Amino acid sequence: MIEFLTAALGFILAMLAIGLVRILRGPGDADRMMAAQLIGTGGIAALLLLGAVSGVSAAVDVALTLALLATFAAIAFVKKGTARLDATDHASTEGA
Amino acid sequence: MTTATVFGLFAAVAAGLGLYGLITNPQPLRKVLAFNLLGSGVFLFFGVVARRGAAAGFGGDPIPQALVITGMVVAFAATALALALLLRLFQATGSATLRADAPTSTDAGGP
Amino acid sequence: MKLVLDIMTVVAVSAGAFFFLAGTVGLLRFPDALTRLHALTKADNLGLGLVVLGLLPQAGSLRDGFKLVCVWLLVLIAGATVSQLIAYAARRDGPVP
Amino acid sequence: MTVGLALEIALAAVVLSVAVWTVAARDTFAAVGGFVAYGLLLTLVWMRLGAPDVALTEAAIGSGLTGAMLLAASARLRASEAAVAAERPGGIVRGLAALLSVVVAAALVASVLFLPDPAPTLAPAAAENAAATTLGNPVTNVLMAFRAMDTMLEKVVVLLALVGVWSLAPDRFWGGRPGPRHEADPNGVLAFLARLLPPVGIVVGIYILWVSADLPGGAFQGGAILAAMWLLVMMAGLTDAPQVSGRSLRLLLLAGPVVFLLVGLGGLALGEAFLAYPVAYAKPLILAIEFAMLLTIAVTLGLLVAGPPERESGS
Repeated sequence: MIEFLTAALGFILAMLAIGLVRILRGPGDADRMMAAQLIGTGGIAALLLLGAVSGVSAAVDVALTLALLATFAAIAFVKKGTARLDATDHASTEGA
Repeated sequence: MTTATVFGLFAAVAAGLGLYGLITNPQPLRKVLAFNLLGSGVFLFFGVVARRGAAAGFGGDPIPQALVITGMVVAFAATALALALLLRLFQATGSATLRADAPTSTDAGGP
Repeated sequence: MKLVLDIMTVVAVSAGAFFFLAGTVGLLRFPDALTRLHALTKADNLGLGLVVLGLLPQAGSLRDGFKLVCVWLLVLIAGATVSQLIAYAARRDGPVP
Repeated sequence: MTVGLALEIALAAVVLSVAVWTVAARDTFAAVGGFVAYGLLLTLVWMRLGAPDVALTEAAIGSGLTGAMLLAASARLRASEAAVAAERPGGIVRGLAALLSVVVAAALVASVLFLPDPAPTLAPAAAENAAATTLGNPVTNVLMAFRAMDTMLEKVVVLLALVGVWSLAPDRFWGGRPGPRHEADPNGVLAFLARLLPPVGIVVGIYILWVSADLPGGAFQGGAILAAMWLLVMMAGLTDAPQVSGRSLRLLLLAGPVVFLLVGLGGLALGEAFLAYPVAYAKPLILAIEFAMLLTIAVTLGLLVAGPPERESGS
């Protein structure tokens, strides 16, 4: 079972690595936000698998924290990114 | 190769990368970012030392781990202060450069 | 019983990994932002959900299992909201299809 | 073990490529996005290193709060980006910087490879004295008992940083409210999330503090979660940032260090030493300090992210 879960963990890490290409390439801010969102979710999945592999039950607590804080960072990312788009549209400098 | 060695090498490269970014990138915000990268490399180094010191039934030596937790919080406080300074500089001069001879639009309200 | 639980883990985690694959491929290959978002939300909701479902039989205690489900619910709520906000940004960003 | 090792190398490679991106990216906003992803993946590394306490801290502070703060700053500084980016140093400087970085990294590599064997460790000493506090989590023991002085001064450092940030406010805004007022659609999705998530987040934050006696957790990690929930409500426009001259706010900011100091002085008065807990009351005293600190840390971290006052107190 450990081997299978490790393999699944490796697979999800590989998916994350490929998803990173979107952050690199863009082209738009929206694509970067999506990639960041995918990395957040995939990171949580990887963390849960890692906890199961190494038998550390505290991994679930870390995953809970990560779920809350990754959401917070994602909201900040999207909100600032959107504000930035607005700023380009209307030539306003308000960084909400 | 052990877990500690793999992540030890990783820590060394991350620290080097952070140092390079800190020196070469002209934007202060990117310098702050690079400094955090450098810091994360140093913290990981502590983590490696903690991992190698696993004994007495603990997964790692708790003392370096506690030092890293303290370090991360202090790094956060320093980053917050650096960003506030940077934003104030931008507000006061209209640019965010660290060059000494940079032209300033006004000298209003600089603390 | 142990075998049944293990089989459930293998099936569910594999299915979850598949949805992560689908989401990633969609993110890379789909032509515009909104279709990419469509692919992404599958990875978010189903991918993580199935991984959590697969890990439930391996959870050490009832409390750990409960927390696992909580993680999934949190990500579900947050993912739905963030996706809406991203869609708004995408509409501004690119040409409307 | 070879499967595990391959996994670790793959993980290190992925995280490292994100780090390269953070340094090399042209667009600052994208680089900061990369940094948030880097912090998130670093949490996995800390878990793999067997340090869940540090993983929690990295997840909460290293990636979440620092990331949000950097994102806000980069969105505001965008107008200045192009002009400053043109000041990129010439090839020689960059070459020398690369050389220096390689030398430093090589020195670190050498010190990793030649770390003393067997590794020096204080873990047995920490295990031996754990009975004195009856706490099950060795890291909490170190933070709250064996090196409590460090932890207390760390709180003071964070508070001083906040004073430093506030002191950057222009005179007319002194004592006002930080950041712009966020106007948001009260029926929008963000407002919905900001109503739904904080109750859950508050429970998780207190839970993380509560389990820190025996399992990974702590006041800082819990406080960071509470701060994030507060900032989320502010970002959604459901509440305004507080007036930094408010009396109850100032009291909250001081509660943690003051309780810590009082307990420390109590140890001195009872004859032992500064911060010496009477053995019979060690656990309740530590928990009392941690609860007072949870509130202080949540408010301090939230205000640090919010930045200096930018509006007059009335508006």
